[in-house]
Amino acid sequence: MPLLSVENLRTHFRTADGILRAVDGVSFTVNAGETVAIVGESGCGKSVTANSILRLIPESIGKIAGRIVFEGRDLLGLPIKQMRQIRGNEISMIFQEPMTSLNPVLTIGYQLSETLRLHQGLTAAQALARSVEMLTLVGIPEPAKRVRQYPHQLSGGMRQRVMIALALACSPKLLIADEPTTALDVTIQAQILELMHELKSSAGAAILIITHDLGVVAEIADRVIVMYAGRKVEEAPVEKLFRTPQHPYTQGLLDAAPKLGASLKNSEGRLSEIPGMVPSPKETIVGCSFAARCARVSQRCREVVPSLEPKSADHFVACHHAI
Amino acid sequence: MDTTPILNVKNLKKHFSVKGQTVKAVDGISLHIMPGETLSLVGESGCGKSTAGRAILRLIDLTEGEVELNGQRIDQMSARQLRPLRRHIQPVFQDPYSSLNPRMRLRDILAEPIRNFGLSPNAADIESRIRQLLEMVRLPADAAGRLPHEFSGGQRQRISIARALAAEPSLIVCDEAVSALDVSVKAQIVNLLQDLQKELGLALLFISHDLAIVEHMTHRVAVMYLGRIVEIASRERIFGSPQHPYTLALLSSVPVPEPGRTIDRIVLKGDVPSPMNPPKGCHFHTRCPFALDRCKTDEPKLRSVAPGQHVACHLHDLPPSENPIAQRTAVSEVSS
Amino acid sequence: MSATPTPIYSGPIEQGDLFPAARKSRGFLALIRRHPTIALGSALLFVILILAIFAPYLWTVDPNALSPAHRGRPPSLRNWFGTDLFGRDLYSRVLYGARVSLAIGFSVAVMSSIVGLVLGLISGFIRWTDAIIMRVMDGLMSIPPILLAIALMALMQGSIINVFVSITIAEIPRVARLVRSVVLSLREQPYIDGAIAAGTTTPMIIWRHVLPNAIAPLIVQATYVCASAMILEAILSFIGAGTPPSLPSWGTIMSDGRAVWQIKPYIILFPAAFLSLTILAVNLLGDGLRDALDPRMAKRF
Amino acid sequence: MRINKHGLLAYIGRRLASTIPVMLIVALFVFSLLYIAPGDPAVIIAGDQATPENIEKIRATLGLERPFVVRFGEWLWAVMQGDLGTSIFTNQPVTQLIAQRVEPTLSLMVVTLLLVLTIAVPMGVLAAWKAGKWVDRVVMVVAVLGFSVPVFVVGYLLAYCFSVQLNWLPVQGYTPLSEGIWPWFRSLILPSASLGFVYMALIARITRTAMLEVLTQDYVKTARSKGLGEPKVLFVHALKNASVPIITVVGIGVALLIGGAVVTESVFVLPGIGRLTVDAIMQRDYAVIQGVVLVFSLAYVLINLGIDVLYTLVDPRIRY
Repeated sequence: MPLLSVENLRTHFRTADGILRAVDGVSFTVNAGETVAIVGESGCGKSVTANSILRLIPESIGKIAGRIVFEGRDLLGLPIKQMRQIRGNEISMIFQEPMTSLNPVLTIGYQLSETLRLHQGLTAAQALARSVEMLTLVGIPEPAKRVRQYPHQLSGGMRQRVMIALALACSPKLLIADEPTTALDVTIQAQILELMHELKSSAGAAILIITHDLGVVAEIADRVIVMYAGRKVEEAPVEKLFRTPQHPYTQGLLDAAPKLGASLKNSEGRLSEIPGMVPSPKETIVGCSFAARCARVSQRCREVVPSLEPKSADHFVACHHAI
Repeated sequence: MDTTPILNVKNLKKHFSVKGQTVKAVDGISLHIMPGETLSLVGESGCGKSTAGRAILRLIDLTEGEVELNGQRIDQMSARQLRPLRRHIQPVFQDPYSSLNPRMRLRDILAEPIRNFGLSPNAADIESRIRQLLEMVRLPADAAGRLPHEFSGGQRQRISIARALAAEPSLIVCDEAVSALDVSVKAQIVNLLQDLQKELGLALLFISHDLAIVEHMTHRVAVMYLGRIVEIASRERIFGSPQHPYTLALLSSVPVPEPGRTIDRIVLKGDVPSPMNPPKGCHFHTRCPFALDRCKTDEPKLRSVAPGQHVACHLHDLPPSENPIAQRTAVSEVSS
Repeated sequence: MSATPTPIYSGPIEQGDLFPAARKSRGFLALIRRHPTIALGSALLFVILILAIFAPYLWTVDPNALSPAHRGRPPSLRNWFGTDLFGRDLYSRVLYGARVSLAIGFSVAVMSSIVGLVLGLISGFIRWTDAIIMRVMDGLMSIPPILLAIALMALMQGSIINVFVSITIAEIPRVARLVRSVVLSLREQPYIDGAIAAGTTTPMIIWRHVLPNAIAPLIVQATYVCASAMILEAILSFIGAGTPPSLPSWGTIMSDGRAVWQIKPYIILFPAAFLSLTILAVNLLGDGLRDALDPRMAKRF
Repeated sequence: MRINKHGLLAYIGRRLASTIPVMLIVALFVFSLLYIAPGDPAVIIAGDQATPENIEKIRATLGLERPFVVRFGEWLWAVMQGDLGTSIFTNQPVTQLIAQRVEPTLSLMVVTLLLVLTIAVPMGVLAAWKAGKWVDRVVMVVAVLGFSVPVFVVGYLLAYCFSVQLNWLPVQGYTPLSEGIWPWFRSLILPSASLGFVYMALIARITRTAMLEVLTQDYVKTARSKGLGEPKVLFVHALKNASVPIITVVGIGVALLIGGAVVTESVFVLPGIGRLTVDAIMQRDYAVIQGVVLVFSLAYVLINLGIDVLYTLVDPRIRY
């Protein structure tokens, strides 16, 4: 039984000029202790998927349908009170922008202890002491001083460490990391990735990481889900996905990014392009959403949505003409 | 081969004053670009690479230093003197959304430099030139009558490139020009830039933090850290045999999309210090894994360590057997 | 951790939208549906404008004609809104009063926008003038607008021109500040840098790149200035520092009825209602324009 | 934020110093108006009922033959010593006239401010939270009405309903605080309600706007992702961040209160500074008007200075 099972997730938004189908029929699972990555370009629905799991979609403009089963409970059917007991406690989240995801007018210590007091019933003093421990764990120097400081007194990398401490404070079973290193400089990204590696082995939480960076995926994920235009197009263990991608989009994505060191191996040349651009999520797409950009396209692709088929026990592809 | 550089920058400094403190955003950099050549300026945010680009474009005044465009000093010129010369050096910026005036049609955006520099004698000529420009950046001819908001990010970046080309420049400054784009679109724009460079013999100053793209695009690379160039060399030397510990760390930090490969990574400790109060001596000594005592006091000067490779690092005063950099193999050759 | 084969959801993929499709409507109906406040505001304003322009033909009498025999009469068939203490017909006075309010509102909005725009552009583009202009604007802004207008009116004859001048002076600083801040933020836009690099001269940059992008917030501000000017005019006239008694304005009519408001409330009621409705119309228009023109307010999804 | 009393004092000192040029411009403006305006300054000062000798006397004291700067300097020097001139009508010093009238005006403004803040801020928060729902619509309609119905219209409407028709509250007049808090407060309920209507609209609207902006911020999502309940998200995490624009507008809106007080005091016959102003206009008593404008402007500038200091308390990023 997987820890998290997302079934047929659809998240749509109402906009002034039509319905935006950000996520349109996505299913996947996350097992305990496993690291799963969702990759895709902007607008593919990967972040909305992550936010849908914790029901962080504003109800006034967005609707979520499908089933999100976490340890046997369907989160979408849960009363909001019980949902809040899960948020930050059993499932927690890290966001992309460390500069804006901490509250600028509250101290680091307050923001950390708030979670601990809420979910673990600690007193203010206990929570503060635990906060200092958490900051030490994520490698923040002088934690006792830092708890009294405000976010603007910390650098971006430090803030992302605080976010990680915040997410891990209640020892969650699932950690959702939405582009955790995208906003960081490459040397700071290396630090955060190193930290996540350490925590992955020590904390034992399952991680669902959302990213557009294939390098990050290769480094941290066990299993990868590729999304395109609101749909899942491929899923495979990380090595299989990189060695033998089966969806033309995955293949295109892997080839489009230049690799560091390529010039030395004389393996460089023109970058392979994926022609055209991502379709607007406001369009109604009949058939495969990648059809308009795909070199292997056939008439069938334009008419029938390809279903996700197992190509082997752990490799799934949604393509009529898989590679 | 032509031996006059298109751009020659000597000891460029740009200091800002923020709340009574001086921020040395760019603190004495020198570089040159030959016709048809690509020089990349790389570094992390706040290293001063964008400020350097803006100063070279004379979008901001420089504090000190010389900028020579086609052998002519432009750093002291008045706005009026400079205006006709701006034709030779054109920018392409990062953000495809704010780079284009939302209220101007494409035709007017492209006609502006053509008219300003008097590059076409009459309206019909301008119209055909606009059509030609759109074709060059692979946009449909009917795009001319449309407004920027009707285009996607990648297309807007094509428009920005077309606007730059409209001035018939010899040098384009690309300030993170492809950084905001998605992978698949990024490849399109990178290819376009390379094609245009070949076709028109353009020189590029390619400012970027994306090392893989830089490696793909460039002839030479200058690595900046806290307002200074710490290493400048040909692409082969920078990516094959980097000689500054910062370059080494930077390259080793890039996650490589090959699962299972372990990287001999140098994870730098701490953060980039504030440019308001940079460390004394070598700016990098606070994070350098190999720092010597003298790094804390003496500022290292750029010097040649190999043909076409200049490095500002005291480690190269050590005998090769004691130099930890020389002991390391290039990052790209390390794989399991 | 090895990737174990995961039981994957194998039920039918459900399709269909979670929201009903938006109804498409075209033309006039679409405008009303998208911007109901603009539609309502301009409709109201249009009616009042018609009343003001065609006041002489809408069954009115001379608004200043005294009729001592009919002093302080409540509304009747003869005098729809009643008469004031001098026996003047309130219906006629109220309709003619619309002219004063609208004239002041529009002319102040236009004039203070023009002057504010020029001042804002100068201080946004010519660095050394910035400190001087903005200090003066700060000084003017630290005098509450009503007091500023009162002080000016105390020195001048009560005439509609002087009311216009006083209120315009009181409103200019806000417009100038707005324009300056818009100019400063526009100057940071990369497309301005692009235009500089394209050899565009500063006057052309202002004309082509700054003005067209500053016009939207300026129009919104102008509607608010218009509403505020109408209120200021009414207040000035109400406290006796505004238009001369011979010129019926809603403020002076109410001022006339002040002493007897407890027993003859209708003297104040009708001009008050018209005044409030007019300002409401302008405010609705302003709010609607702001929502329609301000890209930041546009919903992201 | 460093808790640094010395730093805060220095900051207040610096801000105080920076208001000096602004106040100078106000003073210069108020003083020179007399000379810029068309007409003979002596005639303006003397008022409508002046005799020719009166005008001559005033012309002599004005010393029009001396340079403008000298006259301004002398006037400014007197003002700084608290001498705002003498009322032509009552022959009393303007300073004294104003001092006698401070209590009703100050009472009115303080009561209004407190009433408005307790109502408008929760209204705005609620509207932002329920954006697009009917609560929000109601708040927005009330707000646009507040901006549209002039203060004296509200005043007469309220007075007619609650005093004339229902007879619940005094129609007019002011009861000093010395006669008891309840009678004092009773006499201020209707004036405050009418004066506060537009102010409430202003504060409710800026609160809504600021909260809407803050509620889209990442840290609000973080707060929700931690499992916090909505009251905590709204009032601890969001409102504190929205408070800088709100208190800015509270400060700017004081100009509305001051202007509105002039009118409200006329409607409800409160013997305050506003009433003094209106009387002065009737009597063309320019010295009084000059004094009132100066005093109110100084108060306004000082209030906004206080607001600047308040920023540093609610937002640790604003350093002094």
